[in-house]
Amino acid sequence: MGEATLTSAPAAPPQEDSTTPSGLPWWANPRVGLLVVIVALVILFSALRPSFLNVDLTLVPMQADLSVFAIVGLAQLAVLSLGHMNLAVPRMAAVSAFAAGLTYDRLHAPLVVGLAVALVVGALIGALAGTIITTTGVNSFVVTLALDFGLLGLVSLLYAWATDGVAFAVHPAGMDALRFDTMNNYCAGPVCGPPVPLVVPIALVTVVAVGVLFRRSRVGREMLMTGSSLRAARLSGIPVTRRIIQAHALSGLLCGLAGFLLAINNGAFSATIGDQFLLPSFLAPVLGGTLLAGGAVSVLGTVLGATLTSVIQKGLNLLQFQLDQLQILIGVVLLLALSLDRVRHVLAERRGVRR
Amino acid sequence: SKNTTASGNDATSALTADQVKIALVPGGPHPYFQPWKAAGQQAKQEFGLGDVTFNETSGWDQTKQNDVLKSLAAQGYNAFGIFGVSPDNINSTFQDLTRQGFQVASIASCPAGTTDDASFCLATDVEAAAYKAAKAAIAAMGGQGNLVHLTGNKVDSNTQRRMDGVQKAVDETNGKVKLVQTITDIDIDLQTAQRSVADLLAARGTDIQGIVNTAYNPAVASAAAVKQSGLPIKVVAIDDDPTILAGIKDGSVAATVAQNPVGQATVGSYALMKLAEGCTMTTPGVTIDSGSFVVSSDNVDSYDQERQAETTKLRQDFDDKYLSCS
Amino acid sequence: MTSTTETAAVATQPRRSRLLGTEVILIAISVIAFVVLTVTTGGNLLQPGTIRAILQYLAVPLVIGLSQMVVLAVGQMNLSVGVLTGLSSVVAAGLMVDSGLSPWIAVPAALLVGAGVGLANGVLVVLTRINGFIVTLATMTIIAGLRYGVNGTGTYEGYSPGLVKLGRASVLGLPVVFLIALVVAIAVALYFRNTFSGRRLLASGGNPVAARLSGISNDRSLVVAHTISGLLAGIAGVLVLMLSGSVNASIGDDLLLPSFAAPIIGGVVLAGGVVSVLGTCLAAFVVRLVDVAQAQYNINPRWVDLVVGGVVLGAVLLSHGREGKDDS
Amino acid sequence: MRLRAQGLVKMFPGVRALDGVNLDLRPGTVHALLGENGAGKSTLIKVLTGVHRPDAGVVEVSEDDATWAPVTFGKPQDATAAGIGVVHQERNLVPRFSVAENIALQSMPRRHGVVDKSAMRALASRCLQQLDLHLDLNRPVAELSVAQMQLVEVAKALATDSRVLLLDEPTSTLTSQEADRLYAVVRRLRDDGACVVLVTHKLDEVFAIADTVTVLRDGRSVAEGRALSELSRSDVIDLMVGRSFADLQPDPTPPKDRSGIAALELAHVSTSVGHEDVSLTVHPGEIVGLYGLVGAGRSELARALLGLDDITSGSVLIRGQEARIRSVADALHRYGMGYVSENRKEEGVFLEQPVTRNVAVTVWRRLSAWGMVRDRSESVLLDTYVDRLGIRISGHKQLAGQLSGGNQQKISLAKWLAADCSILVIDEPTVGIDVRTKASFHTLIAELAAKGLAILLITSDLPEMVTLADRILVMHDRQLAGEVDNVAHDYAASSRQVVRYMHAEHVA
Ligand SMILES: Nc1ncnc2c1ncn2[C@@H]1O[C@H](COP(=O)(O)OP(=O)(O)OP(=O)(O)O)[C@@H](O)[C@H]1O
Ligand SMILES: Nc1ncnc2c1ncn2[C@@H]1O[C@H](COP(=O)(O)OP(=O)(O)OP(=O)(O)O)[C@@H](O)[C@H]1O
Ligand SMILES: [Mg+2]
Ligand SMILES: [Mg+2]
Repeated sequence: MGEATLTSAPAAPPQEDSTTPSGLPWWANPRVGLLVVIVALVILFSALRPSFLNVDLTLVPMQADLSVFAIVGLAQLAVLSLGHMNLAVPRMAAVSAFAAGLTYDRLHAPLVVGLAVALVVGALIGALAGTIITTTGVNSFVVTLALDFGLLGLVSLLYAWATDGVAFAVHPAGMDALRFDTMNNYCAGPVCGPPVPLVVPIALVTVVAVGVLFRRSRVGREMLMTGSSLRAARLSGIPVTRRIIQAHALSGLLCGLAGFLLAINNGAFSATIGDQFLLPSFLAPVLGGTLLAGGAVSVLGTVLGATLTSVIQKGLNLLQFQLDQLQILIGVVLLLALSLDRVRHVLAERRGVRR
Repeated sequence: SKNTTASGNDATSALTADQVKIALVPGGPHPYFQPWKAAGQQAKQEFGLGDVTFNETSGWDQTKQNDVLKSLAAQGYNAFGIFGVSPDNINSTFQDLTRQGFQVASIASCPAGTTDDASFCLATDVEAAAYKAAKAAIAAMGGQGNLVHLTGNKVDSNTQRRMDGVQKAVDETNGKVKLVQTITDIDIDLQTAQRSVADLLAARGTDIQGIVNTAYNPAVASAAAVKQSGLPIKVVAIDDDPTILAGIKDGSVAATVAQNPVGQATVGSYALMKLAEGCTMTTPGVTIDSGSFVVSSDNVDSYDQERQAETTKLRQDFDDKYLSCS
Repeated sequence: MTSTTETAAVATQPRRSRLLGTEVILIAISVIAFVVLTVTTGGNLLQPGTIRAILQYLAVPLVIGLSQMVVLAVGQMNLSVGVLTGLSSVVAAGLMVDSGLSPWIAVPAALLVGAGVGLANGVLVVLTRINGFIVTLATMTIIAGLRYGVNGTGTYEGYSPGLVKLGRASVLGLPVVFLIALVVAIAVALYFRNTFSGRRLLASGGNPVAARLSGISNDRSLVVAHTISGLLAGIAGVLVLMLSGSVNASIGDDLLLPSFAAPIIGGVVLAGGVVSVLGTCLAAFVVRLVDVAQAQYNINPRWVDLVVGGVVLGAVLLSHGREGKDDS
Repeated sequence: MRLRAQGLVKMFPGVRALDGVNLDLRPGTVHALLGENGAGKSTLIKVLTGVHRPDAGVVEVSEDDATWAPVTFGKPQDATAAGIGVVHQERNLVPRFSVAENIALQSMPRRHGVVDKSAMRALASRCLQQLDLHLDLNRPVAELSVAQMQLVEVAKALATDSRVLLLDEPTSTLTSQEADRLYAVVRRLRDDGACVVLVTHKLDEVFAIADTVTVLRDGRSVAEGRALSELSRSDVIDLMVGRSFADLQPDPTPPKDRSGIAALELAHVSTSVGHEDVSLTVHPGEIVGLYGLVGAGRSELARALLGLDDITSGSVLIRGQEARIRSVADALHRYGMGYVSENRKEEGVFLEQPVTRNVAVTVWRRLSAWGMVRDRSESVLLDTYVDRLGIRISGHKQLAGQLSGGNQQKISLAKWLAADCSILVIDEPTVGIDVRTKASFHTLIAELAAKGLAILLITSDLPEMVTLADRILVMHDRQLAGEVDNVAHDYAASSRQVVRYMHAEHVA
């Protein structure tokens, strides 16, 4: 092993996040690896199916889906920061979407009011989960699992009570614009915006906000410290109980947002909102380098993780596989993408770290 | 920019049959949809269509189904026969596709509520089918006793309609038949259905006389469990999967209500082709019953002819009533 | 889930007694629930048919709970247990129905499929160093594809009447499938309690650094744990085959969450290093009783999930309530 | 067996932990391995036991001092197989396993893959007997006290029947009695022809037991196997520090004014963990020591004071006001009181977090504007303490878990020094800290007190206590047994009194 490279090992270049231990070269950063894999897949799929670059049928819908799943990932990430899990992500989203739908249906409220209601309801349920966890000391996995069951029943009872079926037939003003329009529809004179759906900026603002929270803010950092070591956090003067409840409330709030956006994308506030959120909620952050053990999160990585899964899904859809082939390929591509990332990391470690 | 979309989505210009590429998209993998594959190919041959494909990769997820539909559109498919995963939001999906100029039909399941944003809905009238099934069960029970209804996802408007249909048949007996229990959410997988049926039979096997199924896995499970337990319970199943037909032949299933998947796929493709060729619906969004057929040991060998006749009639109805072609 | 640093942090708290407490409380809950159910249903629960139904359909959740427990012991998770159970059963059914092989070949084949896939999971985890949660999430998708690929949406039926008859038989009033599950549970308990291999898994899960410094290969522990987990899923697949007489590609879809619920309610921690076979079995039983209650009481389907959630949370709060805040 | 290493090099990103170390271990000797925090002692031990692979250098063994066979240790088993036993600096027990099983973990007796429990227990009790330790073999080690765990670690090393035994700071959590028992075993092993390597910061122990010494400085061996009889205490310190270094004591402080309002006052406090009627006061500028045997309940009193256990009766007054402290957060933010935990690894540092955050965690409120923390201010803060405490880090982003044990201890101190408290409760602050840092820490504490901080100091290091404290309270069995006035800082006088109180039952 070359000694020169080691003695002159650069004092770690400015690092993006706290997840990469010091001393690894920039290209060992998992986010870079993900980005490379994503770009490679996009090139591959576009070469195989030029319609992958079709704006209206591929790119725009993909962005809209991506926005939802990035936020779903962040909802899980919020509690992963503590080393907790939130298995009630699906139903927190469903209940929040119900609350928004009810607001529109009964109060004929404007779009933003329903959004606000969804966020508040989500945050409250999250806070409830956090409170149960901190007061009883029962594992978050179990608490949120049970909560999910309970909410599942509640959702169906609520819809049965408030609607004649399982969905609200509401259409608040602005919903269609949010659903169908892209920035391309808004022009200042001859210059029109890019073909980006209007839900994307909402997601983007959320991503930045959560990123700032965990990177810069005291509260976010204290959540991470709590996740890193609960006892050390408590003995360092961090109000751990409050931080745990806040992280769960944040998770609930993001579930609310995800549920709202999905309802917008799907065009209806219905009981099935959120049904498919659970696995993607874990996949995106963990692909992005967030630890299940807590203490380190990567917001950007979560967005990239969500992007990767969307790209794989979309590309393979375009290639029109049979169901079994499709599932097998999704799994294999995921494994390959992850292994590539790992290979890169090992190479980097060979050059520097050996534990 | 709208001009980059796939070919054939210009709503105004009529296509010729060989330009029509039809995608039949069920909600997910399910035995019910399997006949669509062959029926679609048959339609392609018969009508000289550009292409007919069958894609069941939605996996019972509306978001994924939307994704699959758009992918197919990007691939050049321009007419869609869709079983909506979620009847409550499927209209939005239809709007999306029609906005881009594609032909859309809802097949085998209609949207919830009173409006259908697809050109037409060609489906089993689930309420009527459930009604017929319950009737058949009541008849098999000898017109009195306790009945149990086993069905699928409760937060699905079709399930609600099925429950209504069964209730209606029970109500008509003026209290002679009691609907003692409705068990939902056991169509997820076969084990769940088997377990629930076992628990049901253990709990009140001796005081029920009939089981009416309006979902596939419970039907398979209850037929087997009743047969094995030896209880004198009449089971009415759904669909005409080989497993269930075998049950009818050996007597473990009193009757089943067969639907008409082949007719849905063929006639649906036919109508989609006509629409793409420039025809219009006389009543856009009309709901058309594709028929349901009570099958018992009496007609197990002959019901398919009845069904084929229904299919022929359906096609004729489209030409005569539903379509207006210049 | 607690981080590894917290695993080490238990140093000052006596834990053994808590685990025992969980088991004792679960026993109490089971007994009370059973008695209450029996009394309120007018003794219906004691009918041989009812007991048989309860125990027959307890077999699979029990084995699948153990399958998850084995990987939890080394601090891993296996999301593929459910679909793997399905795959093993449809493969075996396919071999009997499509290839006309005897159950003497099909059953070992199902076990082999289970263990083989488990081995692959373990090897992937070790080679790629990717979190087991994610590896098995990916393999879960792959296995689901394979499971569907065997026979599409079709249902296999009418394979080996002997096997199905055995599956429905009872010995001394206890269903054979339940007895098989019981034997499996005892074997797993003995494995963790007495064998060197089992103790190594627990050491790796309890403190990987200490295990490594004591000459235990954590990598090997991971592979062994995943293989056993797969094998148990294979056994669950065979039980499904015996129980029902018909299997299709939907088998296993409802097993994932119960597979976690049983060990975790039973006192196993996600961080690794702890197993409780008794706790897992009891928790599976309690969950089963909830199903039974649902059937016996004819609960409005809309209320079922709410009730189930309440009961699960209640059971967990009761059995873990005194564990203190440090574990959250 | 004689073991020698030559030119060992081990690198971590940004650090050369070992940079050409030579070591020669002869049978029948006790070999001290000394050096400042971060000098590379633990790394050397880990290289010799197959935990780390060296980047360069050779390790050789010889049976007859003539023919040398190179050995490579790829994994820990290899070292065990070669007859090398080790007690690492960090505890390495499986918390839920029994005492017996932990001791036998490396050499589990078994038949056909089934653990032979009786043979295992026999082995374990034999090893415990050597240490004169009586423990229930079936108890999970998680239930043991820290000292007992440490002794189980030693027993575990003994169970491998090694001819070379490496002990990395084995006594840092032991009382002198327990340490004596350990050293008796060490002497016996030496007399049986084994070689024992001892890493410690307690120089008294070194001179009492070791025959030869190797000193590491910055990853290099600056003294290689020299006979201790040739060296004086200050020679050794000079070798470690690299320059002449006087074992300076802080200036004796003048008697404090105790007439004003006490910064901290406990009045007749009883706790849920069994303390009864404990009263004490700490005035601004005062350092009050709390001394006692291990298990006397000093740490528990501190924990109750901070709301981690319950105070059942009596009252706590802070600056004359009755205080209700429910958590450390309360203590810090409402009352300006800080607490340095004795449990570094689990409560003191966040092993998986960068050092900056470890130090800044208590001061984020101060460093932030609009709830946002500026990274720059964190770094500045860290640099201050890196200088003042001589913390060895390779970069601001280094994870605390990658630091040497002593440097981790410094980090856990630094965060409380930074917190700007007016009352500090400090529990065993200098465990595992080298002489030089200890001296600078003592100076720092004296300075803080001079600035008006009220300090409650818990330490089992009596010399340290006498050096720093103005008054020493002696605790016995969760009650205060007496008070020693230590203004003179006279070791002989104070220690005699302290010991008397420690063993007396009650003082009227
Ligand atoms: N795993 C690791 N990764 C990175 N750096 C490390 C690692 N382990 C040790 N180091 C660095 O190597 C150097 C030597 O550490 P070592 O633990 O050997 O010191 P030590 O002499 O034992 O000190 P102490 O007396 O404090 O225990 C330190 O600078 C430390 O930060
Ligand atoms: N020798 C021992 N045997 C058993 N338990 C002990 C022993 N020593 C201490 N403990 C336990 O550990 C805790 C020690 O209390 P505490 O830490 O407050 O004592 P201390 O005076 O601070 O001593 P230390 O120097 O260990 O910090 C108590 O819970 C006590 O029961
Ligand atoms: Mg050290
Ligand atoms: Mg103490």
